[in-house]
Amino acid sequence: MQELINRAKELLADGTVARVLGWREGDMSYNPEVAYFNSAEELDKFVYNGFCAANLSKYMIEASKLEGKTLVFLKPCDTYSFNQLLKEHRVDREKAYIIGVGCCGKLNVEAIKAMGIKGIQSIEIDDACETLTVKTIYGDKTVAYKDAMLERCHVCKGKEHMVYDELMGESRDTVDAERFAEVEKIEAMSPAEKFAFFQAELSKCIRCNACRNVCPACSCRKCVFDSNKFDSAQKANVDSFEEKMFHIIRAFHVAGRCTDCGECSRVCPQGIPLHLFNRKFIKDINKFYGEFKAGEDAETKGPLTNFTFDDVEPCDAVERG
Amino acid sequence: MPMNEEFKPKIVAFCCNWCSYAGADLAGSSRLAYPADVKIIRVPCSCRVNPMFILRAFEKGADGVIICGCHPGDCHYSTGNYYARRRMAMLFSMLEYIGIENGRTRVEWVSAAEGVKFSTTMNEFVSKIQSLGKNVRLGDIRCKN
Amino acid sequence: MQRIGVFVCHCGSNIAATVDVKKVVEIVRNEPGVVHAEDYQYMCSEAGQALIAKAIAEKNLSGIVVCSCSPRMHEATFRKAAERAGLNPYMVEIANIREHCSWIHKNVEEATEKAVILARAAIAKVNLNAPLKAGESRVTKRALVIGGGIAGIQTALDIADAGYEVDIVEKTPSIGGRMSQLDKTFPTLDCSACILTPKMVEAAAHEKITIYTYSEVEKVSGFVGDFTVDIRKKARSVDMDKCTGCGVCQEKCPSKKTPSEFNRGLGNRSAIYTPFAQAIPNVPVIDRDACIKFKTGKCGICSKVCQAGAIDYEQKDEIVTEKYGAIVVATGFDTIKLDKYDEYAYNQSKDVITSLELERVMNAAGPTKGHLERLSDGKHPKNIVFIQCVGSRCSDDRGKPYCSKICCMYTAKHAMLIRDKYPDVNVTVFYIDVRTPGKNFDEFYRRAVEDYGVNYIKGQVGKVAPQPDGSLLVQGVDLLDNKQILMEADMVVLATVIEPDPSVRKIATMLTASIDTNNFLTESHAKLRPVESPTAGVFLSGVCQGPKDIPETVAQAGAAAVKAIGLLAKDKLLTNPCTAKPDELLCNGCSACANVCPYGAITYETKLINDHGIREERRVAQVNNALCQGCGACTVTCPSGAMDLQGFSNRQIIAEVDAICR
Amino acid sequence: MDMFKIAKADLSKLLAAIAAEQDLFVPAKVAGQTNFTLWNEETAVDLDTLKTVKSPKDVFFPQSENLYTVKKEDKKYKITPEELCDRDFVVFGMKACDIQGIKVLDRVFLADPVDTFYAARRAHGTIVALACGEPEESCFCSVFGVDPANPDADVALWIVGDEVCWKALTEKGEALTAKVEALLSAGDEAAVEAKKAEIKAIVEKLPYADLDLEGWHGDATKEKFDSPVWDDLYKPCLACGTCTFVCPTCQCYDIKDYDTGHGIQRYRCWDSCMYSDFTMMAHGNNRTSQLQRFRQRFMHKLVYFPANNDGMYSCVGCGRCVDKCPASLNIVKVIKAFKKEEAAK
Repeated sequence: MQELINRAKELLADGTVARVLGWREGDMSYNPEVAYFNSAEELDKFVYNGFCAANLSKYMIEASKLEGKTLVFLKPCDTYSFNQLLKEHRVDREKAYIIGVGCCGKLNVEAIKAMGIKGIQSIEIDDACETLTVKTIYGDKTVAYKDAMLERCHVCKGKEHMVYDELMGESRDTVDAERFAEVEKIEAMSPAEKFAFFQAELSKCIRCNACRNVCPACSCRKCVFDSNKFDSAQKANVDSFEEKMFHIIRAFHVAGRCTDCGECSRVCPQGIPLHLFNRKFIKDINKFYGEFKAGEDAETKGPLTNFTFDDVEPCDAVERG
Repeated sequence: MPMNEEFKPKIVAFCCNWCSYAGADLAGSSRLAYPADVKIIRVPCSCRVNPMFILRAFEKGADGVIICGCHPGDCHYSTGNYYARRRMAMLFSMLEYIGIENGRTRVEWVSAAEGVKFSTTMNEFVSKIQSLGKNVRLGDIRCKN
Repeated sequence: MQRIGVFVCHCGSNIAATVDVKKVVEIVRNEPGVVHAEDYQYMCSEAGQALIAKAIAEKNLSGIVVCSCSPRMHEATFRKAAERAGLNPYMVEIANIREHCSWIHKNVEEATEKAVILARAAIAKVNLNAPLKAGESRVTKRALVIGGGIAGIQTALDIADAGYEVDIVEKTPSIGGRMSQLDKTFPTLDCSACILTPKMVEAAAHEKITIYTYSEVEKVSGFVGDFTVDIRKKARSVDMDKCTGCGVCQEKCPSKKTPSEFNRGLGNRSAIYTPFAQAIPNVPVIDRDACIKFKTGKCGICSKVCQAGAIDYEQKDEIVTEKYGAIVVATGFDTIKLDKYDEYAYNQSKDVITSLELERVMNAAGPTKGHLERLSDGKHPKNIVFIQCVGSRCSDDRGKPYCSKICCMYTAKHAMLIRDKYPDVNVTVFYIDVRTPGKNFDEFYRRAVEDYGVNYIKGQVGKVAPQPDGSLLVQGVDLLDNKQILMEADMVVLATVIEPDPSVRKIATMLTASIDTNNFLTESHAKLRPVESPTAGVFLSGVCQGPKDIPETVAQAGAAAVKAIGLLAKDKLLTNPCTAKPDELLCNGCSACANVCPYGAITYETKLINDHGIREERRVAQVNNALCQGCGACTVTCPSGAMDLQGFSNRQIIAEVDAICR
Repeated sequence: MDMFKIAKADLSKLLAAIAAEQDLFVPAKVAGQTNFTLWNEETAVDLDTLKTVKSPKDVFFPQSENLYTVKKEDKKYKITPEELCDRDFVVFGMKACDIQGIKVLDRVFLADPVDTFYAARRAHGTIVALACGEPEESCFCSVFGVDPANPDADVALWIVGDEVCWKALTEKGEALTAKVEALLSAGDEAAVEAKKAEIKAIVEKLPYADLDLEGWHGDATKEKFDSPVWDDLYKPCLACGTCTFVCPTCQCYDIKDYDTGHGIQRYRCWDSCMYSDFTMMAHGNNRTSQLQRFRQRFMHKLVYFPANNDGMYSCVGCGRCVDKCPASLNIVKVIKAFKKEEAAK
């Protein structure tokens, strides 16, 4: 972490960048927040640890409008989002100085709390990122790092950064689950079971829009669900359909553009596994139109703005999907 | 709805102006009957059909939605139906995935010369929807009174 | 809120027999926005149209719905009627209660209910209609023809004869194209040069035609009626105005070892050269890669011998910018490289040649002065084997999946010519199928077999093996006799698949004209608009669209010319008003819409946007109304709904959906 | 009033008895998350989770509710107002902070002009509160004078060992007690007092226990509004509505129309000051930047609300925003940031 701070200070000092976009220590050990740093002094509050899960790519949309370059720290998975935004002309490569940072999996405090751990006073992460020592008002606990990781890290896309100016730090292989296993499990259900599953999950939705607003692919200036273009503006969660409409369309709008960064599931206050929508589309796209990784580069045409003459027919897609 | 009342499904058919709408016209001028439950909306091309329209139809009480366009390769705009095909493949697969009965949505390519196919397709689709019954999973309860 | 009039047509008894027309009128009268409703026997009749006009005037209607037959039948009629009555024609919607209702339903109650719903949908839509006005764009009365082969020449001549200026851009030093390389043409066996050269001369002499040879299209912008094109005139190193075409420079040029492109590499040419004797213009170019002066700085002989002082080593590429109303692509074809067909020993033996090379061999101006001889040793061949479909109708990636269409006929021609001139030569043809549709084509082929004794074997050749004695061993199979064949040959001729000239890819990109997986340019409609590209104002002539022979090419060239003339004859173009329209405040500038636009109608502009007080530079989509055809692909691709389609807007379609589902 | 008790194992009988005569809302786990839902025999009641994701304010102030329906009959319009709540119900297991939240809502909705929909629900609702057994690190209710050991409701409950102690605190509470008395036995006041002391001891140890509200009051508009602290603070904000929708006191709503195909339903639904179209009016928007919207939320809770309500803050220290903000922002960080700024001055 200190080397990141030092490098950021260097780049600020020599004028390469006008500011730094990173994470600032929170008031608890697990809640660092995204922050801009404009000076060396401010950087003393910079942190980079297992709880710095936020994908900073989306913040680069606004940062691209500022004078001068912004130094941004991107984890391997974040760089896919950055590339995708680049492809869509939403960020300016010239305005970004990207340090690709290593990642050994990011942590989910909800996973720790789900273990029944309450009243957390501090969480210490050992240097090897193997064990968390959790001090609580009800006693101390230890938790395996792996068990507290975000879902996305268990199916990590890989340790490679897709775009960067320089790389710092090592990444760790964290994959210990099959990426499409959950989707396949649902696919195997009967229609009634599928419906019951999604009904239960989506009935929790409070239409807070956190999934949308954190999503680097959902970067519309004004979402259709906020505009009158389709008579679809709705804040209500009046009944289950609203949520289905919202979540299906949201997933559809990012289909072929979603990098599976997992931010939607991370931020959902109701713990809805929103990635199951996106990942279904990714699985179908891979299957029907060939392997495609959104954000792998900033040029390739997306699968839904492309076609071949002998694409699968929709009814066959349903049968085989 | 009383048990013995006949189920009259609401079915929305989006037809592209150049092929399928003309196919429907031909079905009409050939007097090839299909149930009155089917109501056609004319769009320039199947690629004009936004998934939002389909979900909207279900929200407001439709029991089935069918999209008809020119056969692949024959699109008036050369490529429109290719995009429509991908979009609908994705959407339909997603609807099936969240537990919507397979068969409430359909895409069919109908040329201007295929009046018979248009009529057969609509007859088939209506009986499929008849067998699936009322759309309860995608509708908005506020619209059901 | 609109003031809507609804007009329900009886269509005699066509509608009224099954739909209770009066009831429809009574029900729709209460729909929101409806201020007038009536029915009439025949709405499309003059009296019916007068009724509509009267209601528009008296009730001050802002929109009308006609419940009648299909809009494909009478939408135009009612739009015109509305326009005459002072209403914008796009404030008219049709509810199709005949084809989609009365004609297919028997039960009156059911049909009436459906007619009401269809009328409601149309009313809901027209409530959201906005007056639309067709735009106008001017037409530059000049055409560009890309490619100076027979297709390009014929198109240019036809357009020029109609009185319009035409420019031909040809990338080689002379016009003439592939046809100029041919010896004779089937099925009449005319001498190719004899029929082509007069056309070339005519084109060159035509006061309306400007020919840019040794030139390439560099950049295309604009749209139908108003294209701006940059043409790169490559440095010829010879002053076109001064050169007299005497040819002394070519004679004296000491660098004579460059394979001649015109002779398909079978002979050499000098560094300063015209491709062939009848070249137009008859002005040589210096091949700077081969020229000793350009390579070493020494030499300069051509300059010394040129009495006209036309040699200009300092000449630079020149860019000519010109405006055009129409562009015709006539980029032609080439044969594929045979590197992947080792079994035919093309790269190993000089005596295995392609059919196009044979044309040069048989031509009096060719490398052998027209004598049929083996290129390896100059000996007279006794046995010649022709192999058909080399790379054509091929299922793997070595060749092409399509039929080249011309090979069956030119092989019959070659076989016949050889047998005619050299009766001692045995000619064998291996074929998959012999395809001879065309006027006098099958008769021609049968003459080759019956009168000239050409040996046709249905079957494929597996291998051509060069033997130590210089002969070629052909291993094939006779499918009809079901037996293996081993045959000695002195020459093997390969009917090699043709492909669009590779330059077409770049040109298609510049024109935003689509090409298929085989690089052939796509037609706007395969049957009904075969010479028009989906990109408005771009027309297709010759093999760039698909394999064809000379008469077909000439016919298509004429058709393309007619389409171009039809466009150039207009002073202004009316544009379809139902085009895509971006909302700049909502546009993300992501380019998704441009990616799916088949017409290249969407571009991006970075401009200052005032978004409710927030002023910033944004990249936003712009739609060129002259190019947009209104398919709507962009509208669905746009996630924010910034792109909408006029006449079929999101809210209009949703209103129809709502009306039907309620 | 008397202390009663019931064995934890018999709770389901108690709930069934309550539900026999009225609607019953309980915290229950659905798809892994605990929220208040309408009880039935299959409900997975969850009294162990300290905080439901959403506060139970939606029992009284639903996220969406219809106000009236307009139908067209020929060319006439018929307006049918939505009927007011006329059925008694019990909310079982509310925590002290959420009850304080209801008191905040009372200030808004029961003041003139009275919100009849809300008022009807308040009149028909009986609140059975549960003292917080194991307060969590994000809790800071004590800062706002809330005592998690002594919830101020119609009935208060304490879980002591295997027993649940029950004490009615109001007339409504008494009435409810009377209905279920058969299932209750006499409780032990002393044991409950011991439990309360235990809870108090934990509360003192909580990391936010000493959060200082100095400087936040109804007269602080001037000094707080233009502070440069906001410029930096809001930056991570995603403009989602999580904080406002999980909050027990956020009371802003929007009114919209829905076309059912048979008529128009005019309904209201929660709004969020974090949303870009919050308080959008014909002329545009009062708050054009996220900074302004972000500031609005905290100024409202800590300055504007106390200014209009005798110093009462409209934050109750439940800590849900601390737990749920996707950008790790929250009211505590705001208060601390200003504290630091003032200290620096």
